[in-house]
Amino acid sequence: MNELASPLDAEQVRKDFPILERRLAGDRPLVYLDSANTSQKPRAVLDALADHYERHNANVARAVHQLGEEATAAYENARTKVAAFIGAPSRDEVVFTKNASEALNLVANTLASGLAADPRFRLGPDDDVVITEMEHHSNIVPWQLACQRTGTRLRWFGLTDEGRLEVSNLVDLVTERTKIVAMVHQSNILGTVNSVSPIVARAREVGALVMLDCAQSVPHKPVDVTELGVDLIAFTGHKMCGPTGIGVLWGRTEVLDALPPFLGGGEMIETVDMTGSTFAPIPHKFEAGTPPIAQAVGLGTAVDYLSDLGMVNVAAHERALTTYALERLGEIDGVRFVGPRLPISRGGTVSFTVDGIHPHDVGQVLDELGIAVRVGHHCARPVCVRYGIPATTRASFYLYTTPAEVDALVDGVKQVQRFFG
Amino acid sequence: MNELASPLDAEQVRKDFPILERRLAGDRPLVYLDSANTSQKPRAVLDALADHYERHNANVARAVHQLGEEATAAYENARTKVAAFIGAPSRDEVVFTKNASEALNLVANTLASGLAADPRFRLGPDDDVVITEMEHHSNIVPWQLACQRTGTRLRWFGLTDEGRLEVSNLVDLVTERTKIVAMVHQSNILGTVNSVSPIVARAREVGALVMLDCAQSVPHKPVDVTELGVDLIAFTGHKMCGPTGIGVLWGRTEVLDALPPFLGGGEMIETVDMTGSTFAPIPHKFEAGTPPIAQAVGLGTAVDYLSDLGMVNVAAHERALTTYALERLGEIDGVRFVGPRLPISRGGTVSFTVDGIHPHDVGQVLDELGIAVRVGHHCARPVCVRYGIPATTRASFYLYTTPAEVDALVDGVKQVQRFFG
Amino acid sequence: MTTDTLYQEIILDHYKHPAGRGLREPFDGESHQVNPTCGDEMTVRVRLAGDRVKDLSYDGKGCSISQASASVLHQLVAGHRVDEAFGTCDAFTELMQGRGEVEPDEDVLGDGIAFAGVARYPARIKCALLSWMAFRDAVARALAMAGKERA
Amino acid sequence: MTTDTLYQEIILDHYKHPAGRGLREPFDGESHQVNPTCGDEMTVRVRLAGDRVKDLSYDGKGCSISQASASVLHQLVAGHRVDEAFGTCDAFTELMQGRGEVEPDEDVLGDGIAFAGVARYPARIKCALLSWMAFRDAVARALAMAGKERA
Ligand SMILES: Cc1ncc(COP(=O)(O)O)c(C=O)c1O
Ligand SMILES: Cc1ncc(COP(=O)(O)O)c(C=O)c1O
Repeated sequence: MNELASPLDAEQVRKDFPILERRLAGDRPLVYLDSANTSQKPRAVLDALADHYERHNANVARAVHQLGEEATAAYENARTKVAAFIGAPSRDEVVFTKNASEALNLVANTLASGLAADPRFRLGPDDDVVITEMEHHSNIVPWQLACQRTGTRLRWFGLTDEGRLEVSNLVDLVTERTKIVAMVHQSNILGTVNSVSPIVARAREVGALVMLDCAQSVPHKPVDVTELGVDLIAFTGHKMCGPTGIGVLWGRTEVLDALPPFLGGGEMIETVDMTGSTFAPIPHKFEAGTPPIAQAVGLGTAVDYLSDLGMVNVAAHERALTTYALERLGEIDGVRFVGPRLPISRGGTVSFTVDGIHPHDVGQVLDELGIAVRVGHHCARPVCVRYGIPATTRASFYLYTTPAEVDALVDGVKQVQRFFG
Repeated sequence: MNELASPLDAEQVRKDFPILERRLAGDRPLVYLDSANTSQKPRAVLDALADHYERHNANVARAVHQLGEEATAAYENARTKVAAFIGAPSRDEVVFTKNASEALNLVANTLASGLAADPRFRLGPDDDVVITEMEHHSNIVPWQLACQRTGTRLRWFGLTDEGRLEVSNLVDLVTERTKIVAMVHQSNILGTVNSVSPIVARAREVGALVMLDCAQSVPHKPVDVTELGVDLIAFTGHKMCGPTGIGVLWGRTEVLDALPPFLGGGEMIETVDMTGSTFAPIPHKFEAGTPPIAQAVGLGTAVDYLSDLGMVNVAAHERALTTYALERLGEIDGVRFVGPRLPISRGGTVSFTVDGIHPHDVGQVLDELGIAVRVGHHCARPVCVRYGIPATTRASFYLYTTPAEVDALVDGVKQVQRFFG
Repeated sequence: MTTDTLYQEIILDHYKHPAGRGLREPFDGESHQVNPTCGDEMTVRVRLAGDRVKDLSYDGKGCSISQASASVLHQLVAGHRVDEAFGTCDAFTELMQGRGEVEPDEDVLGDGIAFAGVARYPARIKCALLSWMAFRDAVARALAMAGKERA
Repeated sequence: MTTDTLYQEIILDHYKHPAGRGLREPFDGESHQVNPTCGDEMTVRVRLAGDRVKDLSYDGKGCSISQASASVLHQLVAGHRVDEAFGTCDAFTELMQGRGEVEPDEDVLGDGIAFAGVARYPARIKCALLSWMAFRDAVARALAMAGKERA
């Protein structure tokens, strides 16, 4: 197959990504099917980084000089772009962190600190935190640590055999005890896109906060925080054509205002005395120390790049590819999907096992063919435990992925089977 | 003056820094005297970033594919370089953070968490934390927050009129109650380089940890953690020719091993179950989520660049410049230094006030002349309070600074005086 | 942009010869404002009489822009009706936040129009606004207090 | 580097026909090791008799490399003297960590030399070493236990 019912011209898009011309060992072309792990970067983003360092580099918010003003304007402008990209009502609701993990930890940590004035933002032994069995470790461990510190109980939604959230016990799970429901929007291992609204509705009934881990959704489809109706979301720059070293926490103003500060220092203060300090308003309250300035500029450019292509188109492209990949991989004897088998409410992340062959071996042979997939538990080990497997092989698509690359994957899996057969 | 008794050829060095060719408003050349705020980046670092993103970009530690192996090798290689740069006995003692502030917060936070097995690493109401009055806010606020959470008492060394640490009360200040002394190595406002050994000796007597904020020393002179004999240090990439978005925490193995994890998620785990997790050994234990991969690669290149020039030469160059600047600025009527007036045990950071003229106004007029200095409290407000001033003007030098730029500053200050006279 | 755009003669005049400077008693409301980036501080007191600002007194440490701005504030609002003063405040704030694209109205802003250039220096806008924020806050406090006393 | 460097015929043979696989009773020491990056697991039991490894039994889930390596481990140490076995362990570890630059000694490592190519795949070294780490740990536990019983 060479024609995909996609609104994107992936061949054209590929020209924007220098690394896609890379030749691997044995002069093989790169077939990069690991974008859920990290995405590649378009030329525009690399140019923005270089231009920043070569012409405008200075620290932000501290200088009255020209470079300082330029750097500050560029940094704050990136915040405005990101806010618009996710439909945030105010740019002050966008906090730059180092990655999605920091954003998730920030919330878990400040809720656990006990320093919030309002008791709704303090975890204690009579409270519950509710997560799901399909979380990335970055949305499990912070809550385990928070619960350990505060005596709060950790509960979770289970999974159906199809790889979807088991929500039949919603009312029993999310109760008056629940302080926060923290869950993934799109699973990085199953590909599942969770239906958020029933959970938000229940959380509102019982007065719980809802935080969404959007690390795998914001890069791949239109996400509008106002429409979602949640309180907080986290995502990460490097998975959405941006640089490493930057992530985003978005939160409703009332919620961010109510959370106590997380890291202290640098520009997050209002005034500092040896005997005590007061803090800046959001977003700066949560941005201690020199922020990832160049990385924010790069992320702003990535957001421009994605917006120019149109997130609706990106999502449609991935849907077409996923449909094709599920169909073609599904035809191979011995391939079993881990996650939804139908291209409905799922993203372009396809996990599978190959009977009798360990994912490490699958990935290794694919790599020899120039096909980069991820193998392992994908930082979501409870999912593997749930389905009784040690690991999976995962192919994940993005706006530069072509149907020819899916074909290469399918041929590669067959070669793996011959090799170990 | 055009000849400096410096082992560096600054004119040659300047060619490595593209931004130094920048023309400002009014076609003025850039006189960048704000390197203590953030340094400029040499071409080599920018090339390393571009090469990484264009040829090797992938996530680390998770992939069996070629790009993943290359990215992992590059990232871990940067750790090896940084370890060698600071004389760390083991590369596993180098933890990459987002900036120096995160490194400082990491230590304050984990000590305050109460999760350490060994009581020496748990702060409580019977303990003291000792800092100094010349700390950057990033080494004040984290301890204030930690003390607020744990009931620990915060104490501090005062300052002499000369801008040096008042250590006459060392024995009264650092006692059996002291769990940790956290202090700056070189002050970012006064320029003072603190003498560390008497304080380390006393801390050893009473069994306290010593953490050094090296954000302003590691970029400017040879720093050897083994020689210093401290337990932990923090520094930041963007002040040492590296990218924004990366910092370093170094700690002795025993100390880092004893601290509980900070942020949770991603690759900092050994195994995760819904009911509990175990953690990876250092350094990964403290690196939750996707690390600043490209930024580490850039920092590794910055370290190579600095090592090639020789940190001894960098320090000598700055000493010569500082001597010259103190002399020439000191000749101006109405200029008063805040910090040591003699070029002894001090770095290339010169803070001053101009009688009757607010630093904002000084900085503004200098900026019109293309001279970038920082004005304000420099995130060290207690120092301003101590000396009864609202703010200072600060010129700070680096390896690309020339005596002609000092001359420009001196002429600029005179022009400021004429303007507001 | 040159220094002259920023440091208009009028600004330097107000800086060197401030009008109404010094904290005076009695007063109905007081506000203390800090600019965290530079440590500048400004205290403003208001004395109300009926619907008028009878006096506005102030003191602070800061740069020429913040000092001159307080002097202009005094000139523009002392003796005027509170609602008029708030209108002037709005106009001055709009001018400052207008990125140099707002045309100031001399009838409303008087010497305040000299600050038009400040709007192009993001780092200095806060300096110019400091006393105005303090004024607004001081009036709010005075009115709140008066309300309490009536109740 | 091609797949063949990594997946030597010998390795595939051991993978498809593992020697001594399965956990057996009785045993003196047991160790369970996990590879956090991929979730691979390996349990190794040792039965000692005097200064000899009387039996080494194992079970685990994992890739061809980790499974084949355990089979080779069994072949090389079961029935051998403990000190010899530790020498073999050292040689195998050295080979794995040698970045492909260590020349393996067939007299010591037997089929183990087929793993020389693994050393060039950083992500797979841990797979190859998993059972060997478990073996070392199991013996240490057995000896500690024996020590306790004697005491
Ligand atoms: C002495 C000192 N400590 C800590 C910091 C904080 O570094 P960063 O802003 O990179 O976190 C700085 C710089 O701002 C500093 O000068
Ligand atoms: C669903 C999900 N959440 C969180 C993360 C963590 O993102 P980061 O590694 O950038 O912190 C990831 C990616 O690794 C992810 O896929």
